[in-house]
Parts: sequence; C-alpha cells; structure tokens
Amino acid sequence: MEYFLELVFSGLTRGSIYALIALGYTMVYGIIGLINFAHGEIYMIGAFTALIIATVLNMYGLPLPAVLILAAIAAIVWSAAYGFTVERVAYRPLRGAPRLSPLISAIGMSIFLQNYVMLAQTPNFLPFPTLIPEPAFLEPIASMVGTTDLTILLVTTVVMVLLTLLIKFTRTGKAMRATSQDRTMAFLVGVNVDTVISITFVIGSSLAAIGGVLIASHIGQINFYIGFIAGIKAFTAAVLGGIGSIPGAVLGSFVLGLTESFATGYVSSAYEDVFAFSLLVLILIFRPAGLLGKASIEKV
Amino acid sequence: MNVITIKNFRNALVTALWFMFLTFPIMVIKVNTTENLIVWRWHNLLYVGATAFTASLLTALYRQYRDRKRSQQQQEEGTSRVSWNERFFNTPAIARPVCALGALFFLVFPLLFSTYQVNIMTTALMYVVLGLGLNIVVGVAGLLNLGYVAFYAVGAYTYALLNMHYGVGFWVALPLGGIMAALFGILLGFPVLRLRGDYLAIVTLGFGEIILLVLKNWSEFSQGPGGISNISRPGLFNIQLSMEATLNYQYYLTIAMVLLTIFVINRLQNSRIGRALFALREDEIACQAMGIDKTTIKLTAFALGATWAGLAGVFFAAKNAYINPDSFTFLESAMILCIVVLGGMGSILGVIIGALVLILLPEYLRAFSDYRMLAFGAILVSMMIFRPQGIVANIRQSYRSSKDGAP
Amino acid sequence: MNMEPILSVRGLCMDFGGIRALDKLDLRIRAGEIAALIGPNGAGKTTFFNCLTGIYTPTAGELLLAPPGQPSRRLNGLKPNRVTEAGLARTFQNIRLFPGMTVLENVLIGRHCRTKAKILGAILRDPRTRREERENVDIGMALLKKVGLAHMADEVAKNLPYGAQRRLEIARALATEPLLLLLDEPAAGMNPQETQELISLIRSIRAEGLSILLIEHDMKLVMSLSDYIFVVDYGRKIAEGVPEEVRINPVVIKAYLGEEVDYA
Amino acid sequence: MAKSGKIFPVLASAALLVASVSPSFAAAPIKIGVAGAHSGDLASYGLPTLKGAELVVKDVNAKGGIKGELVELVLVDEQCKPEAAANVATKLVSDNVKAVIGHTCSGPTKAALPIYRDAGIVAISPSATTPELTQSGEYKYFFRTIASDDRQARTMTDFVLEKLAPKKIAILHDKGDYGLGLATYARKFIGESGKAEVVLFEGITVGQVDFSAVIQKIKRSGAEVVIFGGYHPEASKLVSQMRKKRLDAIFVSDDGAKDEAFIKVAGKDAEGVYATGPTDTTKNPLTIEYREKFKKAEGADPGSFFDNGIAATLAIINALDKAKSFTADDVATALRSEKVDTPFGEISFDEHGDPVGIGFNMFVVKDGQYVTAE
Repeated sequence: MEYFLELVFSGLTRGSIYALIALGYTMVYGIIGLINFAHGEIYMIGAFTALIIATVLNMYGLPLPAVLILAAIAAIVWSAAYGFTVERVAYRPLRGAPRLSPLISAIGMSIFLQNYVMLAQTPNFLPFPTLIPEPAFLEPIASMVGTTDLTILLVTTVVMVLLTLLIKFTRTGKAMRATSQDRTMAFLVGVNVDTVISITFVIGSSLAAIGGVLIASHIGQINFYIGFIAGIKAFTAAVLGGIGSIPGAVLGSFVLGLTESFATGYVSSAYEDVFAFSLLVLILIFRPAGLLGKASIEKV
Repeated sequence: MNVITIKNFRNALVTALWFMFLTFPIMVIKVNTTENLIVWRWHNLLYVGATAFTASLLTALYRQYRDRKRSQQQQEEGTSRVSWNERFFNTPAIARPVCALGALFFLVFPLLFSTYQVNIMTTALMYVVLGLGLNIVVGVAGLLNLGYVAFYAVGAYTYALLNMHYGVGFWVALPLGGIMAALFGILLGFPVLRLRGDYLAIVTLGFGEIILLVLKNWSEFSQGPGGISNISRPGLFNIQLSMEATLNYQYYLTIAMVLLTIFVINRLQNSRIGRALFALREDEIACQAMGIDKTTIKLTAFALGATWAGLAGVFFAAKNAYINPDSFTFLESAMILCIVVLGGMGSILGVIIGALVLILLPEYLRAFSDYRMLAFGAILVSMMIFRPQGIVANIRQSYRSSKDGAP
Repeated sequence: MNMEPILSVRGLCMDFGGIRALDKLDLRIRAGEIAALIGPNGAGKTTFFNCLTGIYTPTAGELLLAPPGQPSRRLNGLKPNRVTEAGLARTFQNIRLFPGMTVLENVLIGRHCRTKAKILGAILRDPRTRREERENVDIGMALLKKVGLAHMADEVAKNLPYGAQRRLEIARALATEPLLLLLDEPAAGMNPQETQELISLIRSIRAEGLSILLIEHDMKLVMSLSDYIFVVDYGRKIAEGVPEEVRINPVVIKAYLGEEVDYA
Repeated sequence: MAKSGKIFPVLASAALLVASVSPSFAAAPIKIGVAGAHSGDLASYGLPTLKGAELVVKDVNAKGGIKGELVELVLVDEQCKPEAAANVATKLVSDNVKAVIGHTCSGPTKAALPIYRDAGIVAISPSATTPELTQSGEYKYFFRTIASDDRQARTMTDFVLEKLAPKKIAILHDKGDYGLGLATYARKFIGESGKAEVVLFEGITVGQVDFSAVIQKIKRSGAEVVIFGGYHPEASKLVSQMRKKRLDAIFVSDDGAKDEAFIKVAGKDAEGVYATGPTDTTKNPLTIEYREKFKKAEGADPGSFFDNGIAATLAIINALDKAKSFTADDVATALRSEKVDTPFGEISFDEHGDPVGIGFNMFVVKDGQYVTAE
C-alpha cells in the first residue's frame, strides 16, 4: 500500500511537470489550431534566462531571495518576449496558409531555437540550483514527495484555476473564446484577433517560463535539448486530455504521469513510454477528441 | 519603384532594438556555472541589431515587390498565371535537353566523382524514395504522418533480421520489407483513421516512438541499441565485387529504385486511386459524397506510403551493412517531412529537388557544420513564409478525350 | 409520368443534443419528377439532405430508396459513399468542389464509385484499366459539354467563375450515375441569365429520366421548375402539393411572411 | 583502389580533369584518417581525439615524419551517426589513407569497420568500447586504446563485491549501447560470482524529467548498491533524486559518469559516489606534456578521451614507422609486437586488438574530487 502511494505521488509529480508545459500547448492550439512545436524551446529558454540572470546577480552579491525573485521575473519577461516574437515572425505571416505550413514553420523554429541556444551558450549540461529549501517539518513525507514536487503540484493547480477563471470571466478571456470558435466572426464583432493571439502566446510562454524554472530546479541541470523531450510528452498529455481544454491539459498530464509511474512500478521503466503512447492511441480511438475535448461536428 | 520610406526605417530600428533586447541574456552573457565564470559578449548585441535591421528592411522591400506584382496580376486578370515549372514542362525544346542532361549526369556520376561522393549521392537518392513515399501520404492524401520513419525502420529491420537469422538475401528481402511495412501501415491505419488532422499527427508520432522503443528495449528480438552488423550487401549473380564496384552497383540500384518509384507514383497519381487521394486532401466530405470510401482510400494511402518507406529501409540496411535504432528517430521523420514540404507537396520533381537540396547541402556545408542546423531551421521558417507552395508547385495532369483525336 | 415513389421518407427525426432539427418528416418523391423542398432559413432543409446522404445518422425514421424494378433499400446508417453508390448524388449549398483539381478531374472523381481500377491496374495500365480510363474521360467530357464547361476541362476548379462552379458540381454529381439528384440551392448567387441556363439544364437532366430533389430559395425558379413541392418549417413538414396549391396555402404564406417580418 | 584504372575511354577527358584537381601521387604524404564526432551534440567526445592527433602529428612532422614522409591527417565528421560513418569511411578509403584513428562511438565503428576491413586499412579507436568489436574476431585490423566494456564491468563488479560486499544490488542503465552493454556484463559477472543477488535490472529514459517511480522501486527492492550504466547527466539526476527521496544506497557508475560535470551538477549528492575510469594518468610525463600543449593552443582543459586519442595516434604512427610495409597485415603485426610509450605508460596490443597496459580503476568522490578508491 505504501508502495502504491509512493507511485501515485511519483505519478502526480511527473504529471504536474507535464501539465505546466501542456497548458501552453493547449492554449495556443485552442486559439489558432497549431501544434506549437517551439513551445518546449520557450520553456528551455525560460530556464536558461533564469540561470543566466541568477548567476550574474549572485556574482554582484545580491541576497538570495532577491536573486530568486528577479531571476524568475526575468525568465517570465524574456520567455513571453520570445513567445510573442516567434508568433509574429513564424506564425502570423502564415494565417490562412495551408494547414501544414505553420506546422513546418513551428518545427523549423524549434530546431532554430535549440541550435541558437546551443551555439550562444553551450552544448553541455549546466547545473541548476535547488531554489526551494526543504523545511524540517516536511521530513516525515520527504521519502514520498519533495518540497519542489509539492510546489510544482501547487503551482500547477493554482495556474489551472486562474487560467480557467481568466477565460471564463474576463473580457480578454471572452475574446479568446470567441477567437477560438470562429476567427472571422470574432473579427467582425470587433475583437482584435491579432492582439488576442499575441496575448495567448504571451500567457502561454510565461507559463512555460514558470515551468522552466521550477522543473530545472527539480532536475538540477539544463541544456538546450530539455525543451524538446519534455515538449513531446507535454503535448501528448495535452492531446490526451483534449487539446484546447485547460482542465483537459491538466487531467491528461496526470493520467499520463500516473500511467508512466505505474508502468515503471509494476512492469518496467524501460517500457514506460510504450505504455504512455499506447494509452494515447487507445484513448483517442474511443474518444477521438481526448478526455475532456469536445467532438466538433463539421458544418456541411 | 522600391522606396525605403521613413516608416520602413523606423520599423527597422524598432525591430533591431527589440531583437537586441530579446537576445540580450542568451547572446551577450555566457555563464559557465561549472566554472563559475561569466563572459560578457557585447559585440554580439551589435551583430544582432545590424542583422535584425537589415532583415527588417529587406522584408519591407520584398513586401513592396510582392504587392506590386499582385496588383499587376490583378490588372491582367484573365491571363492565367503560369508557374516556372509549368512553363518548363510545356516547352519541350527546353525541357527535353535539360531532362536528358540531368539523366546523363546521374548515369555517369560514379565515373566522374569519388566513391565518397557516390555514397553521399546514394544516400540522397534514398531520401528521394522516402520523400516520394511520404508525399503519397502527406502531399497527395493530406494525412499528416509524423511517424513515417517507423515504416523505414520496419523495412530495415525486416531485412537485417532475416539476413542475420536465415541468411535471406537482398532481392528476396526487398519485397518482404515492403510488404511488412505495408502491413504495419494498415495496422496503424485502422485505429487512427477516425482521427482528424493534428490528432492523427500526434498518434503517428507516438507510433514512431513505440517502434523505436521496442527496437531499443527488446534486445532478444532486435539486438537492442547495439544494432545489427554485417548485413549482406546486395548481390549480383554471386559475383564477388570489389568495394568500389559494390558502391557503384548500389548507386545504380538506388537510381533504378528512384526511377521505379517515380514511374509508379506518376502512374498512380493520374489514376482512379490517385485522384481519389487528391480529392481526400481537398475535401473529405465532398469526397465521401462522391462515392469514395474514406476508410479504404486512407488505408491505401497509409499502406502505399509505408511500402515505399519499407523498400527504402531494406536499401538502407543493405547499403550501410549495419543498423541500430538511432537511425530511426523523430528527427528523421521531421527531415523527410521537410523534404516533402520544402520541395512542394504533391509534386514529384519538387520532392526530388527537396531531397537533393536538404541532404546534399549539409554534406557540402561541413565547413559551417556548427551553424548547419541553425540555418536549416531558419530556412524552413522562411520557406514557409515566402514560398509556402515549395520549390516546385504541383501541376495537375490534363486528360484528353479519345474523341479529341489525341492519344 | 411514372407515379412510383423512388424515395420514401417516413417519420424522419434528427436531434442535435436536445435540439430537434427534423421532426417526423414524411415525404415521397416519384420517379422522374422534379421535387422541391422549400422553407425559411434554418427550417432544416440542408439537415434533411445531410441525413439523406449519410453525413448525419438520423435519430429515428426510415429512408427508403426504390430503384425501378428492384426491391427497395434502406438508406439509414449507410456511409455517405454507400448512399452515393445506391444512387443518390448531391451538390452542396456552399460549393464543395475539389478546388486544386482540374474541372475534368472533378468530374472523374464522380466516376470513382462506378469504376474498379485498383492499384496494380493503375501501375501496369493493363488494357482493361486503359479502356476504363478512356471511357471515364469520354463520359466526363460529355457531361462537361452538357453543362457547358467542356472548353475549360483543364482549368483548375478554383479559377472558375461562380456560376460555372455550380454547374461543375452538378456535372460531378451526374458522373456518379444517380437515380435521384439532390441539388442544394443550385441557383444561389447566380444572375438571371445564369439562372435561366440552370433551369434548362435541370430540365434536360430530367428528360433523361432522372429524378431531382432541390432545395431552393428562388421562388420563381421553384415554381416554374417543380412538379411537386414540400414546405418545411422548424423541422416539420407544413405543406405539400403542386406549385399552384402551395402558392396559395395560407400556412406557407404565414411561414414566409413571418420570416420576412424577422428580417425587416 | 586507384580510380584511374576503370574509367571509360569516352570519359577519359573528364577523368583527367578530376585527376588534375586531386593531388598527384608522387609527392603524396602519408595520410591518416581521423573519423568521429567533430560536430553535433556528441562533439565533446570526438574533438579531444582530433586535437590530440593534431598535436602528435605536428611533433612527428617536426621530427621528419614517418620513414622520411610527412604525415597528413584527413578529418572526417560523422557526428556519431552510423549511416554517416559508412559514408565517411568510403571517403577515407577513396582518399587512400594508410590508417584510421576512430571512430568515436561504437555504433559508427561497427558500421565503418567492414569497409576498412575490405579495403585493407587498420583502424584504431580511442573510445569505442563495445567488447564484440575486438572479441568477435571479425575485424583483425581493428585496435583500440581503451579497455572494453566487459573489462570495465569486471573492475566494477570485483570492487563492489569485494569492497562493498552487498547482498542485494540494483542495476540501471540508460538503454544505450554503452550503458546497456555495461549493465548486462555487470549482471552476468555478479550472477556468476554468486556473492550477491541482482534484485532489479531496469532501463531508464534519457532526458526524462523525473525518476521518482524507479527510485521507489529500488527502495522496495532493498538494494544496498545501485550500479548505473550510462552517462553523467542521467547519473547526476538519479543520484540527486535518490537522495531527495531519502534512499542512501551506494551509487556506483562508470567512465561515462567519471566526469567533472557530474560532481558540479550533483553537488553534495556526489560525495561518496563510485565510478570506474581509466587508470590515473596524471603523473605520466607524456600526459603532462600534451595537456600543457593543449592548454597553450586552446586555452582550456582537454575533454574526454584526450589521453586515449594521444595514445592511439602515437601507437599508429609508431606502427607505421616500424612496419615492413604499409599493408594492413604488416601494420597490424607491428601494432601487436611493438611496444609504444603513451600517456598510459608503455602499451601494446593483444591478438584481438585490445590494449595491454590500459586498465580501469575504481574512483570515489571525496571533497568534490574523484580520487582512486581503496
């Protein structure tokens, strides 16, 4: 029973990591129907920016809490800027182009950003500091779940709730929903579609930055390739949950994380990804729009 | 006239400043947390600014040029626009000698160049086959397959395993590899056909990963990450060939394979099946309403595409005499997809040019090897923005009625 | 005129998540006649076509196709391509041609379900395949001639003027050799002269023995062309009859007036 | 191998054109190929060999070369990709090299060796460790200046069984050629010894963000020692997360983890971690000499396999110099019989092509440094 619980916590930790990245995927997909392959790279850039800024500030002798907060803010600012720029440069000129064009553009952007960071920084792994201290009162459960894990879990939940509220109740959220349902109609009723899409990218990228900082701190090291690997999994999770749906992305991530955890715990970690992808195929066969996605009826 | 207005200038300045801000942490500060070193590279900021400034101005100029061309075309409404390749193919006086020269070049290639060049060209030609195969699925039928490399792996491992365990030769394995891959194509096709667009993409991606993981983990079956070595090269009536002769022989075999592929795909495209595939890409609902069985035709597309990947896989295993799972990663699928899209979806000539450019260019850009992938990514993005139809746009076949008197 | 019904619809219902788009619709179309389905916007006309052609699966009801001299066939639950094979062909309200393919190719797609060539045949081009292909092109060209598009056979469909695209859709539907042709607002967006040409085209199709069911807004066209008219509103049939009867039916007038009031 | 023999008369003119471009044969220096990962993500494993070879050849040429001929290196890059390795191997063959230093990784080496064998060229790898390369007996012209995985696994298991003496051992690997190979040998040797039980044998996914599930599994298995076959990024992730989950089983890894980066990344969690690595060479005068030369030229410390690369270059040049002729048989014989002084001390090669005199030791992290474990 304890083992089972341990596996559940492992699954939830992994799931919440996926979820932080998956939320950005699902938002962008919800608005413009594009698999933003470069999203994982934004996450990676967030982690790099945080590390760079933190190292510099540390050298100038700032106190640790200030370093942490400033580095996290820098990561968010720059990731958002990258997300915004990527959309402007690589996706906006392709509105209305055949469906495959933006996808190829996204793959190209992903390759470009990976190599950009590799060349400008380093191909090697860099150590990333542990940001969140482990207080003594959590020691009894430390063997099951760490402080960083709990923080990630908490942040994921808060972010999901905030996002859902944002989309349900704010003006921007309404504009987003309108844009995602029918871009032309949204434009006709006075929604500034370009701005809404830019806002979506900025929000999604900021989330990726938060994810980047927390996850890098959990793993303890970063290099230019971390975005790609995590990105593929996060995207799988988003599809599993029903891409375009915010709660779906989180649910899908947890389902994926738990599946992998149980696959490792009771079968073999060598086959965890086989289980993950097989689950994806199975779910899509029975629910073609994912767990919480809405099946769309095409107008004829 | 192209004029750089003050507005363009200001925009370029803003762009330059924005990119200088954007790239500041990554480009200027280099941290080495293992050594606790910080290097400030302020000069990079200058380069970024200058590049962004120039790029912005050039884009503005290009937009002017494009808009002017468009308005010209609108004035000349009625005269239908003809792309360069259409003009090329419709002018036999130019097309024939150019094609003949091209054919001659490929024919005598091994005599003119070193074995290394021949080997590289053989690789590039294999990608032509792969590209043409994927073109059936993505370019013609419009089904986005991100796990195409899985079928390539199936073909390669079919030959490698049969050769290792039973000593099966290349010529026997070739059709078997194609059939195995087709079976896998149908196996994958059945569950995923209900899915549309991007869902299909992610499931095929997952399928590719599953195949790769099985090859890596199931060592008893596939020899695991160590791979399979000493695979027999293709034989020629039991004649012992020198290495150079073998390589040349492989080159000509691959040429034959490419020709066969072009022949088959060309005929398929202009047939009942090919038209149905095209129609599927254009409008799925109308396609069904016209009496085309969506399921069958999608399965056909998957199986056809997979067959070609399987055949190419057998070639790959035979050419390298050694395979391991690392050759069948997602990046390979992405590469083949890029060949198709860059070359021009649905266009045979386009895919050929796309494969040759994407495979040969990096080989000859070794000097810039570090910047190769960076340039590759940038080229993909700019191609999509400036020429989304690819290098060679697809042209439709014209048919002649027997009553018109033409053949 | 042959009075046997070629299509019988009984109690057809279609629900979309609690909203009933079609409510117990009954209608019979006799072989060789031109029938029309009219009704205000949103009355469920196109939904009816979609149910009929297998794009939607009806919630309840019977769809029976009775080819002359053959036992009747239930169409419910058949996939769209099976419906087409059974002998129903349609056009679309918002034109759905294959825009990147040539005019002739569009028609050849219509031939798909009446031909057999397989992959092997396509590659080898054996005599049978070649003969089939030649026949296809001949039939296609003949159809294009009939709709007046023969001179544009090699043009890419999306470059065609609007009226020509509508006619191409009809040619494509005819290529499937249907018993019953379903036309969804064939005259929408056409100028008076094009409409006139369309009327004579539809008449000539009927003259070849096909039955036609059309959805149309252009009352003049409906009244001058149809043998029999069904009127639907809110998914229900509110009237039917020959044009003269329908024209003076108070229920119909009210339904249409009501609509016009909405617009005013 | 010469191309000129088979050219069609019609194309003779074209061939002449090509021939006039390529360097003429009379003044040809002795060419040695250097094949490996010189770009891409694994370049850090291949570049040190290349730099080392360049330094050695510079010295050799300064002293008059081999048998009076200068030595020229032909550099080819395959990024550790097997399909590219087959291509560059044919390039080296058509460039008429006398020997090849390479390849960096085992997979590409497997792909290239049949080509060198058929062409009659000796290859010497500084870093390809898969045992069957030498032990299969298929490649009589293949040598290496690094001990094979089974010897490393033997060093590792001997140390673990004798010095740490656990009852239960968990073995993990990264599913790669190197990691899985090593793990498989370790399992085999432990099983044969009968002194301990392998309670877990699992592959982990490279690049995965979180290993807690597999760590809980280790915990449940009750293993006192965890052996990991793979490279340092995964090793540091594993050991850090193990400690976070309060699992303090002893962590033992391989040469892939015996890297400064491992200690930097794992930080305090690295303390007490064992890793096998080539015998300490830092006191050898040749090592010191070449490390200094490298530092002068590049301004940094050389990376992985630098010493092995130097050793391979010295060995092959020595063999070419001592051999009766440049045929592969003579060069191979010279490699087996002639002892040569390298950063590892005096070495020669056994009949399989494995080095005699290059061994492995066990190291342990103490105060942020790898020191030889006793």
